[in-house]
Amino acid sequence: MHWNSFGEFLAMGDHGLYVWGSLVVMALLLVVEPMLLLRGRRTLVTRLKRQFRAERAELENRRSTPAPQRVSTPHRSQV
Amino acid sequence: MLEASNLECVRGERRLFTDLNFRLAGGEMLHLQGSNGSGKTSLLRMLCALTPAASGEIFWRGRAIAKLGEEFRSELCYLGHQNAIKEELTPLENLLSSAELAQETLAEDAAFDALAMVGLRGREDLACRYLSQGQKRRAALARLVNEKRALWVLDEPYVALDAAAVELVASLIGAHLQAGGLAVLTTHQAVAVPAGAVRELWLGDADARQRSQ
Amino acid sequence: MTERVINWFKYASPQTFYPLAGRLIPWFWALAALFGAAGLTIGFLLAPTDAQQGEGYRIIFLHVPASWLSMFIYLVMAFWAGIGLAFNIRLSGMMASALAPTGALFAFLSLWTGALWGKPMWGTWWVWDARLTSELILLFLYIGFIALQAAIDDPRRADKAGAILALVGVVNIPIIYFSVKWWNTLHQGASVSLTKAPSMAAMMLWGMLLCALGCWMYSIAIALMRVRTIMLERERHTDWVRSLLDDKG
Amino acid sequence: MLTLLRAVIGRDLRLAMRRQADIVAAMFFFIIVVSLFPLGVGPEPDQLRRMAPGVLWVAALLATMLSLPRLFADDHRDGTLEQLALAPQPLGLIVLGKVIAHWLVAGLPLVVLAPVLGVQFDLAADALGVLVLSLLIGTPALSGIGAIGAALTLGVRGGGVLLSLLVLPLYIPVLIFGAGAVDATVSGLGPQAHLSLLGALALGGVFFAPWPTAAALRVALE
Repeated sequence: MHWNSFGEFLAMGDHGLYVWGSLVVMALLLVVEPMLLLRGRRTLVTRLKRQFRAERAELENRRSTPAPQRVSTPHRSQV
Repeated sequence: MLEASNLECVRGERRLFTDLNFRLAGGEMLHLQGSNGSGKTSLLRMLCALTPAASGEIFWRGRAIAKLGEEFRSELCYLGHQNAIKEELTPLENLLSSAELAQETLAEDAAFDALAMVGLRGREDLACRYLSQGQKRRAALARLVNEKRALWVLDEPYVALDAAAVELVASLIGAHLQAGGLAVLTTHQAVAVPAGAVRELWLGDADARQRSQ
Repeated sequence: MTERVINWFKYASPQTFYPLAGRLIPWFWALAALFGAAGLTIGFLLAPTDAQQGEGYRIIFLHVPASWLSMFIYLVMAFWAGIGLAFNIRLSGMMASALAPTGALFAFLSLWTGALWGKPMWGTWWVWDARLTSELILLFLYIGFIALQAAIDDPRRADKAGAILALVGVVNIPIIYFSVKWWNTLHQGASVSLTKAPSMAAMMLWGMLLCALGCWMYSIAIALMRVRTIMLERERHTDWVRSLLDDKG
Repeated sequence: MLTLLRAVIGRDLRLAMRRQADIVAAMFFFIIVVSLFPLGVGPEPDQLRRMAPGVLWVAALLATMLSLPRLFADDHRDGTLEQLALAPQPLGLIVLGKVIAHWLVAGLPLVVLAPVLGVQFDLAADALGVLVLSLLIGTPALSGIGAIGAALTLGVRGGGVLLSLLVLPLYIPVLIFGAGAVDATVSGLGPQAHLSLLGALALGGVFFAPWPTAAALRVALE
């Protein structure tokens, strides 16, 4: 161990502000980035799930009431 | 000569068509039909190798156009939705410079005649900015008069034209087919081409076809 | 041989890569934490004081890895971009987009730590030192890449345009670095260099390497996480995404 | 090949001549930006002399940026770009023609104007000569590199701003060697090293940049 006391460690030989400023900002950003990613992913997943659920509900609804169907399926064209 | 096999077109999130096949020989014309947004223009751009197909391939003289490159392009004449007419230039300059860029020799006299044929006599030296929509389209179509390349791909060639001009363009296409050329075009107007065999291809859902027939 | 090619393409498809990435991510996080902790222990607790720069030199344990990573990530990004352009593989375009924000983050951190190092050493926050200036330009290149991709709606087109830009950038980076260095030597000579700490002890070197490894593992973990999100977003119309999310809830 | 190049250049020059207002506007932009600096930093001749190379070169970069968005945008809008892409020649060659035309229209006027503006900054005769020479060698590189950005941002939202974001960082070496050549002359060192590096950049910019530009144009046309 290089340091004699915790205070000395914090002071970093008068350069504490700069050293800890670097470390704290770097650590902060490296923690914030994955957190933002996780949040973005969660919102995307809930959005997609909601969308899929809605689509499935719509599909089942349509099956139970035989209405004029207009499902536009890609059509096989042949000449 | 022109063959498409199992073409698939995806635009954004929508699959416009799949498993599209056709074969076109010399002297034949392919008339693409379908509702708006059914992928007609996309298909034309695929045939020009501007847009890659999502899957499937297009062959020209038995070889894939993606690999042919310039060899294919030297036999292709494409007339897009937009006129490719420069507003600042006169119809004559437009015609001459488009021939020059396509590496074709077009004499000034021939260009004059072509413009006269599409009904732009007396307007050869007027900047295209001052022409009407239909006249601009005519200026663009004047390219077809002396066009010798084998494959014509025309996107809505009849749009914005009056009856006489439509007939003229149809006769140009007819002459092209008679000379053994190929044409692929889209149009909503029912126009008879005087010569050559016409094949029809419907894009989009089958309902639309029934409804419009 | 053919089998191996097929295998590779199998992992290049988003459908198979997605769960694979999910399994790998925790391991990379663990490695990142391990290497990071070891590097920081050496750098901040064990390494001796630098005779010339005092304790402030410890910033280089953060600065140098950040700079390395920012440059390295650009190279990797350009590599993926080139692969995507040449072989038309969807996954590589997604990888390039997934790497860019992390690269930009490291470029920013490199500038930030560089400025905090410069204040005690040079007496000013910012010096037009060749390395710092190149790093700033690298940050601009990252931002340009991200902005270009963000401005194009069609993801396939965004991938291709971004790939061309990344390749142009990677050709230009050495030219830019050389020109900036040339310009710098003509105008002034920096007395203390940021990376060439005089008489770098073996322990310092180890600390720096471990920190860099930690950052590297972090970047991989983050890139895999981001690429998974991009996959879900872009492939939301495919059956595999549908079955993946529909079954769960 | 040469006929095609001539055709492209001829067409673009003719179009530019029909739209002279654009050229004149870019030239006045250059003049005004350069003339603003003495008003901003004060009229001391010593300081102005020191600043002149940098100011003139930065203004030249900005003036070039002004005309870049239209390099392909007009052709894209009226469908000419599709025709160019379908021409039976490599698209890169056509791009090269357009780059040369762009330089003749947007770069060359700057070279001609530079000595007049240099006099405003009290530059000596030899420095003026090197300034003109450096712009003459360097501005083609600006057109070439700029074309890549113009093609990448074609039809993209906020294209103009994005274009500067993409292109200006890539201009930095040209700026350094261009302004450096004049600086070196002022401070008594020879400008040869700078000028030859600038020449290398210009060759690279003009002859290599058309190929990524062509690739970017094909992407934009998809």
